[in-house]
Amino acid sequence: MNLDLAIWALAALSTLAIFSILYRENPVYRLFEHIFIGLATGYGISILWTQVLLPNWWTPMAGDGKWPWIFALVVGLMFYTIYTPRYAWMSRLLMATLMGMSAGIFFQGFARLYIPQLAASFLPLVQPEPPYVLFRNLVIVVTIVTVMTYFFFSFEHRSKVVRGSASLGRWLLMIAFGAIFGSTVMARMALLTYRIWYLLQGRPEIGT
Amino acid sequence: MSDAITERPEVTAQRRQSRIIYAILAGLMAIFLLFELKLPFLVGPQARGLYEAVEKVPAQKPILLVLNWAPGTYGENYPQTEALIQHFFLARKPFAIFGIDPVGPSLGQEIAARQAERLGRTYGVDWVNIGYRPLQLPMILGMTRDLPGTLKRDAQGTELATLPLMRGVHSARDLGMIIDVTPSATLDIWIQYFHGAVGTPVGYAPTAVMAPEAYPYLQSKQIVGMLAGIKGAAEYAALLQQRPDASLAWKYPPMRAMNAVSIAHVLIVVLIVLGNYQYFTRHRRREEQA
Amino acid sequence: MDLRLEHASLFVLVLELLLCGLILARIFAARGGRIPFIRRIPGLSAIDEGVGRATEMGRPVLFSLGLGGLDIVTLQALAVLGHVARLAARYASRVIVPVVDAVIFPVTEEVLRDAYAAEGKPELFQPEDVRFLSDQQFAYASGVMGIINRESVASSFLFGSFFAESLILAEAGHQVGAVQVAGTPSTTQIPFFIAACDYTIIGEEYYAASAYLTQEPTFLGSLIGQDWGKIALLATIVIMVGVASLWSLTHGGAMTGFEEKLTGFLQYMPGAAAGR
Amino acid sequence: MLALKILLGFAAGIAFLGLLDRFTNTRSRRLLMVSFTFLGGLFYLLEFVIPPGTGFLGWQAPNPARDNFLSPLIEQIGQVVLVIGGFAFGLGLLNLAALHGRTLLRGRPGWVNSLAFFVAMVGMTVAGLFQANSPTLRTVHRLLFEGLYQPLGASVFSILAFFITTAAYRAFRIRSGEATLMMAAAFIVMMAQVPMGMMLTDWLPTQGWLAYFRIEQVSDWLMTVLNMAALRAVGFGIGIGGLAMSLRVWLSLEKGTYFGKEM
Repeated sequence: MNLDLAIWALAALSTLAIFSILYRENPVYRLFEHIFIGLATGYGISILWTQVLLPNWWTPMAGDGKWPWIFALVVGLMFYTIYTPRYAWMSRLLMATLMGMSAGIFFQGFARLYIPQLAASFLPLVQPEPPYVLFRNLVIVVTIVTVMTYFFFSFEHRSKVVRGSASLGRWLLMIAFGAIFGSTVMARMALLTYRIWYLLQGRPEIGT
Repeated sequence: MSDAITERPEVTAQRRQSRIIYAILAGLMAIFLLFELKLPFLVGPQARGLYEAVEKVPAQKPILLVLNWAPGTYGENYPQTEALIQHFFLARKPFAIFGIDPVGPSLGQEIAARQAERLGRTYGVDWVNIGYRPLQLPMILGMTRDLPGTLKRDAQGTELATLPLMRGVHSARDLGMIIDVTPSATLDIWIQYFHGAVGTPVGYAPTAVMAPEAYPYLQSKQIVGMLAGIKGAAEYAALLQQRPDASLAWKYPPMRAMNAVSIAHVLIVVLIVLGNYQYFTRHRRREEQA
Repeated sequence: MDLRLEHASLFVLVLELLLCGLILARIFAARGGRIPFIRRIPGLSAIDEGVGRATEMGRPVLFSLGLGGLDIVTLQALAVLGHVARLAARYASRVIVPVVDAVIFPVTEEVLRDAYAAEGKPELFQPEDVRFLSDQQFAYASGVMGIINRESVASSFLFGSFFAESLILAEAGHQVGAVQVAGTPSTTQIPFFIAACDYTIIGEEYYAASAYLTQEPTFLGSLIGQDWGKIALLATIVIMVGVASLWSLTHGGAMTGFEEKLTGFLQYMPGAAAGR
Repeated sequence: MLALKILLGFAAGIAFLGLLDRFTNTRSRRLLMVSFTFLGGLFYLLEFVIPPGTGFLGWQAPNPARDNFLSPLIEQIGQVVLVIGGFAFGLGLLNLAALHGRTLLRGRPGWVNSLAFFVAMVGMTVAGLFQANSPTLRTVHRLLFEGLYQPLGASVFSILAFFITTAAYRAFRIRSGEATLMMAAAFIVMMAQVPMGMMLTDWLPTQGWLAYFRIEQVSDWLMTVLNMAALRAVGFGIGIGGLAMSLRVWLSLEKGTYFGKEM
């Protein structure tokens, strides 16, 4: 049998099966959902071995003779103590350490993500900049200030200025959200267009 | 459904309505994909900029066509690539396919080989496929100084220096242009190390989602033009059609695809208007009853 | 602005110390009895309503933790899950939690088990309700879509990091008529949640959720500290906008010198090795 | 010889865990947990704040202009965490296998789906791991990957096009000022993306101040100025919120489920 044709037929069937949920949940969707999750799991396993464990663990340990890597397995096994109440504390110890690490990483992430943006907000608001630049700067600064005041949790009720600023901030926020929504539409439509084209072609020469 | 009693009263009605909308959307797209219908069309300045920049590339300087996409973004990047390659062949601009994603160059190979056969262009003279190299900074820096020495061989293992097309190419200075077709943030590389260092013009063909991030670069002329998603591909196709020597063949015709996308946008707008009309009439009825 | 912050600079260090100091100070003040007042966060009060509705209808609640691994965002989602699970246990409802990350999976199971135990109903906890679906984005989305439809969930809570699949989960929930509350710091997905959910918790409100739900002094204090942190940032911005304007006036609008000076200052770290 | 070392190492590791369990009680475990959390975070904090070029007892980073003595460890610790995290995948696998295995063995309704799950999983695993060795497996891999896995993913992804349509239809009603603003912005940006929308303002000149009112210019301005500034402000709040949460986790001040539990 022609392999390309088989692939095309399977792919077309998969597409229809997934789209069938738009009508209602049904046995065909359910079957393909389970196949998909099965494939994803299998894909995950093969990726996990070939791209994570083999190069980072097995090869250094069994190939390059770095035997202490076996301790990583011992530590990894601590996850599984969760199923025995007697030893479950070990898994919690491991988890807590990982949580501590992600907390520590956030202190770095905060600086790298937000400090450049903070610095980029220091914009001049007076002449002799050209007027359209000043207007742009003004909008940026006002948006930042008002949107940030919207997220105050304790001051809102005390001052009229804060309340006014917060509601302006919420309005600006909604414009921004609308813009994001609008800008995503075309990309999503392009995806669907291609799926439909793939189905309509009825021939196997096009990629999945 | 057996438990329909416990549903929110408006849910079944809404679901029925949704099904109708889905059917209309899919149906409209199918019609506009099947038939070459003429919808009003405008070519934006960004696609025109890229087209004109390609036209201006000197014939002895090859264009580096960087393909970093995979089947996941087929619907947008494939027609872009197909449009660009057809332009290069028609305008006799030699080009080299390259990629820092493993799949991109092999997808480009298929398009280029098919179009070359159709238009009678020769491998090694009109085009080459250098293939894929994993992204590493030393490699990029090496490419700017000694391109054939760094990349050595093409995808089939032929020495680059022996190919007629690459004969005049030593450093990044000898490249006519770099065009990055990509769904991810790879643009910086070409701007920083090629345009920034030796002034090679850079063109950009991203997916629609990635396009807004490029506006600052367009404004500062760090990139000469851009094809934003399927719309960019369609605009480029429209420009190609105006050529006297236009002999075009598409596997995934960008114009039809763009028509389908346009009609989907129009459908959404119509639905929004309809929804608001419904909302108002119902609202007024309620007020009158009260 | 192209800043290199591989390591903290003096400015970063001082700023982070200041922010952390403010937060810690308010936490300890609150623990010492100065319980502050915080404003209402509308979406969060809807959580109780959503769980109650599930009980009335005799249908389960769905709680998605998003696509995040073991990070700060997911930990916050787990805190909200803890609250939802306790409510569900109190009303004897089921909570189905589809999970995307294998490391998060056992934590989720334990959070759920503890919640039922804390309400004195450990027998109601069903291990099958915490489901590892897939670590692949769209396989997960297809699975959640299936669960939402098959179980016909009464309410759906979406908390965590979300990407393109956000609207798939939210729209599927809407179609079965679920009451939906979503909260995420993934700002670009918020518009889709606003469009398809009944309530959306926006931006930093996400991190205020545990404070609002538990009324725990530690959390409330932390929230007030965050407010002070924001005031500090705002003050910095206002002052520096003034400085930039002054620079612009005195330098005829040429801002390159200002940016150079600023970059130098922001990257400056005393004691760093030469050669930068 | 190496195999023996590995086995002995494994036995020693397990024995150590056993001893740890034997000689700790609830309180010391709690202390252990708090200190491990603290140390885990402290490492990343110190690596960040210690100036580059700093050494410790003669221990220097290979690239002192950029790194301090802790920096080289980042990569190694990252590798260890990656591997350890990899071992957790089995937890998910166990859960999936238990759920579907039970359905299958007891012949519950839906057992066919569970069977399909297992067949797909095993097939993909075997084909994925051993495709380099056998042409048959390569064919199977192509069938599964290109015929099923990729199109299934692409189809689920493209369902978004349907959902975005119904979501827009429902959400963009002029119910309130907020909804109206959101709709107006979405409308402008959406229209600016298609030729038919661009025609709305095509009569405006492309030069001069009137050009700013062309729909693609307005859309561009919305995205790059207003949207950028609003997202930046939201980001600052999220950043501080995350900082507060990190601080609480790091110092074990976090309360409620999972935290501060008896060990």
